[in-house]
Amino acid sequence: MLALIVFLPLAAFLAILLGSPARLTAIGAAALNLGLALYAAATWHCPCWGVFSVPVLAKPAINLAFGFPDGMSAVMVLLTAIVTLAAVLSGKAPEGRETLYYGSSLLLSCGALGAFAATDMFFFYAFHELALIPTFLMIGILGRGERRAAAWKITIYLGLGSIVLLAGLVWLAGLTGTFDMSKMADAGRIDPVAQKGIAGLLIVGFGTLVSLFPFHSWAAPAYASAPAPIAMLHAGVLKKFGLYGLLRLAIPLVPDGLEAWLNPLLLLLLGNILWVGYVTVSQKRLDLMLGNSSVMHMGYIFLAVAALIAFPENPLARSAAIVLMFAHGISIALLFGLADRIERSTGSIDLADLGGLGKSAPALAFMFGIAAMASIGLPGLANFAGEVLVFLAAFKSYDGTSGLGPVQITCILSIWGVVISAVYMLRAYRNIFQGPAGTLTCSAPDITITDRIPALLLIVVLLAVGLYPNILLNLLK
Amino acid sequence: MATLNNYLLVSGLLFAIGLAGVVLRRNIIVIFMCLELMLSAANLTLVAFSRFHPSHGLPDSNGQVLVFFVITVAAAEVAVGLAIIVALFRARQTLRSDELNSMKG
Amino acid sequence: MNHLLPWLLLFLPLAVTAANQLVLKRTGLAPIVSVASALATFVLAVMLIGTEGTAAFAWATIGDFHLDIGIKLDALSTGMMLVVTGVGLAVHVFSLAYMKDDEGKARYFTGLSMFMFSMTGIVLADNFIMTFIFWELVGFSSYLLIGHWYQKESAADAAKKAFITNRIGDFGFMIGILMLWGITGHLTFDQMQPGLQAFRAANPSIWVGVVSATVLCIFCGAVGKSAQVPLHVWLPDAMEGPTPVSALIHAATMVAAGVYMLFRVQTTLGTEVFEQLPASDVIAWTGGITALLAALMATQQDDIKRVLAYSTLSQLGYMVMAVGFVAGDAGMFHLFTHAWFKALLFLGSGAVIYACHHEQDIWKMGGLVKKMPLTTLTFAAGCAALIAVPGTSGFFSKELILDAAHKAGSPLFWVGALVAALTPFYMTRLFVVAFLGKHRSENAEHAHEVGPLMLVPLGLLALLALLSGYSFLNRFSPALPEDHSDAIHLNIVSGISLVALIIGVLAGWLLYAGKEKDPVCIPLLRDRFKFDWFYDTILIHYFQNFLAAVIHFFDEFLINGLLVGGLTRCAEGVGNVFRRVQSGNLQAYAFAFGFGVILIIYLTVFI
Amino acid sequence: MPAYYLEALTVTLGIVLLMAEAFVPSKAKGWVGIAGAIGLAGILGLTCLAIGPDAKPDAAWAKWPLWNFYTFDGLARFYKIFSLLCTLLVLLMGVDYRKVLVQFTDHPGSEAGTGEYHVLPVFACAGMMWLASARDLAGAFVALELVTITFYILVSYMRRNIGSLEAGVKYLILGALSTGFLVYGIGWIYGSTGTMNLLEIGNRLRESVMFSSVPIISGLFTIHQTPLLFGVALVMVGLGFKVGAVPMQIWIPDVYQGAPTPTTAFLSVGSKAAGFILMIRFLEPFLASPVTRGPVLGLLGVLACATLLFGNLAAIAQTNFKRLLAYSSIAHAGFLLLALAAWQPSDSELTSTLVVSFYLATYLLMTLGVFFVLAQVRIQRDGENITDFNGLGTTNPRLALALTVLLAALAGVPLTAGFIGKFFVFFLAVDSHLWWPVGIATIAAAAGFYYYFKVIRAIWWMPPADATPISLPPISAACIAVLTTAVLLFGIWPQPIWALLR
Repeated sequence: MLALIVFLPLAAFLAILLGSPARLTAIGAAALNLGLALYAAATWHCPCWGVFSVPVLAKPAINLAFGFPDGMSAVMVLLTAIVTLAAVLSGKAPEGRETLYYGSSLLLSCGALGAFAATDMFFFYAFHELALIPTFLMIGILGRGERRAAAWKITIYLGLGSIVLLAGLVWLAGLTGTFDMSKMADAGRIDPVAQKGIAGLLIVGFGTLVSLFPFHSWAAPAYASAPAPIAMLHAGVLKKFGLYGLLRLAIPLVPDGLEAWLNPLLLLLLGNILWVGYVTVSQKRLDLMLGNSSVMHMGYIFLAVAALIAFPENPLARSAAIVLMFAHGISIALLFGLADRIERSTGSIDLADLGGLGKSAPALAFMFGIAAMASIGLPGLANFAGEVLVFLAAFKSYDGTSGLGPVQITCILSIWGVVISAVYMLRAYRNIFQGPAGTLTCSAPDITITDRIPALLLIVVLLAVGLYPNILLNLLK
Repeated sequence: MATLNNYLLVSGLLFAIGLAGVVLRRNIIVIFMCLELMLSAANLTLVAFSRFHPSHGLPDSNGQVLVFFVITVAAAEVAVGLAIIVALFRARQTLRSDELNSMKG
Repeated sequence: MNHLLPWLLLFLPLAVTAANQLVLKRTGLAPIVSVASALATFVLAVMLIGTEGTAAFAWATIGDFHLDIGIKLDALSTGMMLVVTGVGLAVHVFSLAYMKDDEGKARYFTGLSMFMFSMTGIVLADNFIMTFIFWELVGFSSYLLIGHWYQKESAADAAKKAFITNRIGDFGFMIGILMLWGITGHLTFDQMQPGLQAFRAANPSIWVGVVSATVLCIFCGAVGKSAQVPLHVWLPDAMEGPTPVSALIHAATMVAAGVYMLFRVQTTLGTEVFEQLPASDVIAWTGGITALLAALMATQQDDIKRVLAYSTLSQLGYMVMAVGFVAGDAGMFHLFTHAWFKALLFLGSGAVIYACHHEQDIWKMGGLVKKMPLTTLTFAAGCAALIAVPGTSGFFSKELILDAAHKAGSPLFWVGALVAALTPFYMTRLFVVAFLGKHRSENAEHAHEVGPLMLVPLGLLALLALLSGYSFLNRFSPALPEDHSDAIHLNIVSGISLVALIIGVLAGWLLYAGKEKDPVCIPLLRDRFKFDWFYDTILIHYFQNFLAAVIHFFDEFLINGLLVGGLTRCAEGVGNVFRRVQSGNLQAYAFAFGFGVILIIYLTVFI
Repeated sequence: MPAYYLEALTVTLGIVLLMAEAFVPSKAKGWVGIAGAIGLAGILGLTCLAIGPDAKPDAAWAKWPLWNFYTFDGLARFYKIFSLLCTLLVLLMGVDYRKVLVQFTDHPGSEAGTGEYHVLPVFACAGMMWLASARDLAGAFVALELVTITFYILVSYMRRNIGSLEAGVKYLILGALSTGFLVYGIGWIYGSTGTMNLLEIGNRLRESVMFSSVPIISGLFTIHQTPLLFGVALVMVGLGFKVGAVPMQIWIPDVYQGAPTPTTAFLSVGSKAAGFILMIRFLEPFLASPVTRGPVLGLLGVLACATLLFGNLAAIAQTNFKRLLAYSSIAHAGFLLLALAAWQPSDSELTSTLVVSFYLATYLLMTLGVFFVLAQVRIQRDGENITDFNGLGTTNPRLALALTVLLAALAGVPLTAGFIGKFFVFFLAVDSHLWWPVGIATIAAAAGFYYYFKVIRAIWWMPPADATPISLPPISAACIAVLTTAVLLFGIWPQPIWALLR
């Protein structure tokens, strides 16, 4: 059943290759998948989701197996399904490239779903890589601006990151003697020295995939150049694979090793929040700004991970990370989708060229406003719930008696990032939608009704989770 | 009477001379001859070991069999090799090894 | 307590917001619905007076831990609700007339309803996270309403500035909440005190420091929201919003939320705790300095709304100072009276601005007393309350604050007295220049009295401004010192304040009566003590943008260029060295081969 | 059917083809290759019938002394299949490659004199098949030389082409040099152990463990460790040459670049695999003995690291695709050597032998697939540079897709067969705690990712210089399709190859 969700996009991809109308097939498959994913997320406790398993190799045992070991997978699958539908709906393929355009979006979706649903480490890794290939190709082929350089950069970065990650995963599998992620913990506690090595490799490997400072240079140019659906799917969904991996594998299996790396990790995530935060402030183009902001916000999820590392029995941190992953996925997808609309509507994405678009495109302004507010953590939208839980998680062990620990100090500095993100987001909103209208914006068309559907889908999710986070948190129980 | 070590020494020297020739000489034909010299050195080693490790009072035949094989193979190698060298000479009008550098890097 | 009413009070404005945004904005019904909701909430607030109790539902649950949306009803919150909904209702009604011709009317009323929802949330919150949530939301509503005329550069900038400045305050607020959570183990107000006592008992030596730091962090939030120095700069700029918004948000309610929150913290943690904290002194001094600086700046403003804005700052400074003297109840009383008369003054100025075709410069008004006598009358009532004419509401509340300062024996009492003199000075200046004398512009000449939709709220508020100090009304105040009475006693404090009042009024009258232009020009005050210049030029332009540019450069140069590019070049360089080996020369190959053989033999045999 | 029939049949096939080619008058010689391929396919079918003496101990042939230097086990069967399949595909590639071949032979434009090109691989195949079963150094030597000498001819087959001739001479000289070392090394091993039979060497080394001081006394015989290791080192030089281990890789780039493309493909797959199977057979006894295991593993580790680094880093700056593939072949040899260096004997779950064999099988699929495409580009674009692949994604997207899959597989992207091979190599190396080599392999894999994707970049992101699409002849098209599908299939479901190996 879960395999159906994973392979439905692939089937649609094949159907498109065989000549089925690309856009319709993609939308149909994505919509169907969202329905299935909703059902799956609501009923993931049911054992029926965990039975799919096909052995691909007998010895050492590798199985093509899918299942929901916990609610995190279900939430990530749901996130993927939502963003996929929004991405294919809001995509607009260039003339004659529909097959490539929608096909690669579906392939990306399949890879992400597979990675989040796989219970076997081999396929956990493999599906993620499968999703990367269309990302690289699409940025290089259908991207805009400096597409070749950007595509090359993301290819190299993520390729190298994946290889470092592979080294760590193989080491882990070698020590635990199994590829079944649910059985790895049974192998007993791993030797601390090995833990440290594995944890280091995993942090760098997963970190590169999540654009952890200083392995983040790929993200902004790639997202700026990527076609909208790819930027939405990668920044929104696929990027979370690294964090998912840390939560799924690293935290339970190499806790001592991670603890040894805690302080460096804290420094790096501050790099994400403060350093990249200020890099974002100085961006002059919306797409680059959004790309950098997405890098910056990863820091908060890493903060949750760090809190989980520092205080192992901390369900708050785990849930916080998941909520924030989900929220960020939705909000950044919305932002990239709308940025694409702005560019289509006005022909420019340069903050200096725009202004006063709110007059001619009020609906676009409204939607972008919600997305921007979500991104800077306004209560009532999903990101706030995630961020506040992250901060609480970081202060979990603080009791006033013994000063502030490194995690708390990092948390305090991270909260400054909330100010930074308000600075750049509001500046962008101010420059694009407010002020007097310019030549590009005075007669720019508003977002069309059909284009509103994907944006509204994402906005509804943001609002629902933001107004009542228990919707999402109940799934994690 | 010559001991095993004497034979091995001679064969080692022969082998080294062959190798030195390959490394130092410029003419491909000469290099090729040096290669044959190395094979002969190897043969000498084999025969010497065969002679000094008798089984049932006779020299061990394994080594000697291999020597015959080596000689045969070397002959085949020479036949093919010289043909290639001739073709090269026809095409380039030279047999200097340092002029063979159209591909590098 | 009846469970339905408070929830209805909280969520009705949200429902109206949603309905307006989704459905009603195209129909023209949005203003009516919003006003109806304001009326309904006012009625609800009145009905809830005197009730006490709590109710909550889990908003985010993780295992045993849960964040709640909860309602805490007590005298403080119900009283505050009365202020919020009362001023809110007046402003809603006033706006019907004021925004009649605005094309973004529906958006405006949606924003107002959104604000009512957020403000209600702050007031009713029973825990800190909920306070923070609505704290942010009022900021957002304020952002929307300040930027209502978003095509105006100044409005858009002001909205942004307000939001970001508040965010800076919230930075500290969040930290404070987290630390307080750590110390007391709870986020709900009612459960905090036992936790704090336990902490105090366990750490007798450090608790003062830790709790002080925590309180100061929380105070940061109030500094941002209540526009205290040094985060006050956003409030005068916020006057770019429609005037009724200024009346509601930037005078009566939202900016007072900081004081409300501080008082809530004070009562929650216990006043005797606060008496021992050095943090209280910091709070008092911040309030006092704000009161003084703002009053000074107000004396040199030409924009009618800006004068009122600085006056608001100054009065908020009083309230904060009261909290700092652990006399938060006096502060709350001042909040209560100030809400009415400052809303009145703003709405009055709104009426004037409306009548003068959006002219805001007082030097281009003049003689309005003849054109719009009723408005002038109500405005005068507001002025009287603000400058604390004995018998008006402002007199009673200000007296209590000065009393507290006097009791504390702090030099701040004299600061308060100075402000008490400055206030009548600048208000007299305002009144004399704008309403008396001759009209000095076309717009002022053509002004005429406003309609009943504006006058009725003005009149009601004028009554409240004059009378809310008396006991039949002041019992609705969120808090009131127990020993307070509405009789006018003559003692040292009231004597000094009376003297100050007379000096202020006289100076203002003598200096400004009959003048065509400002006879006094103090550049430092006109430049608002260079705060804005310092922030815009030094902090934002030089520091923040420069810092960002430098970091951006290093990001490109160091991380992208050196680290990444360097690694790539390193790999390519090594590769090129390797390629050098493949020289194409057969001899070299044979040599390399021989060398390799020696290496291998060495490796195998000798190691 | 006794297993050695397979070699006999293959040689017979070669001779018959040679005769037929010589005496059947025909202008086009394509049929020779096709006939050879069909014949090999038949022999491939027969491999499943082949049995060793253990399966039928009563048969007369089972008692022949032949089995002293010829063995038939799962590994042998696997490598025989491997050789046959590889040769078959190379023959097919050669059929389409005739267009290039005819330009550079004695009678330009005519296919006269090109017939042998389609027959010689069959003989080389016989040699490889024998190597897979070799149990005696003398026999192995002869089989190896059969392969090598055939390759001398194949490499320099385009005798009017300077590049081909130059490659041929370089291969000849360096190949002969390595043969010299090989024989000399065999001599020393023979001298030290008194036998050339690998099984016997293993026995003697095992018995000698009991007297594990140096010199080792074993039965009648004294084994001196130093001369033995000297011999092993020299043989490793000879075998390292075959597989392209640094520092014996020196010939590979030039020879690969100069040789006709099918020959390059054959060299890079067949010859390398032959080298590895012989290396496995040869090293088995030495790795089993604690006396020699240490130095041999050390040597392998160093070789693996050097090869990985050299192959991958030097490939980064290449612009000629064929030369790039040469370096890539060195790089893959590095991974294979790493698997050997992380030696896991046959009683462990994941043995080095299995991993090496599996890796080679996937390597065959991907490399031959790429060479098929390269051959067509060479024919139709008259160039072998990476720039000649520019814009393939627009001119022939399907071919581009296939090539992308193949290159991604070479780079080790998951869900392709190439990934599984690399994955197991890493797995083994980590299991054996070879941290330094693992680190180097990580760098190497990263670099590999870089240069393979450089080609993918050219295919998809660069505008085409020549808008005429590359059209595939049916044989090449079919082969590419089959190989690409196999690469994907085995990437998801490697069990069939695994099953074949066990």
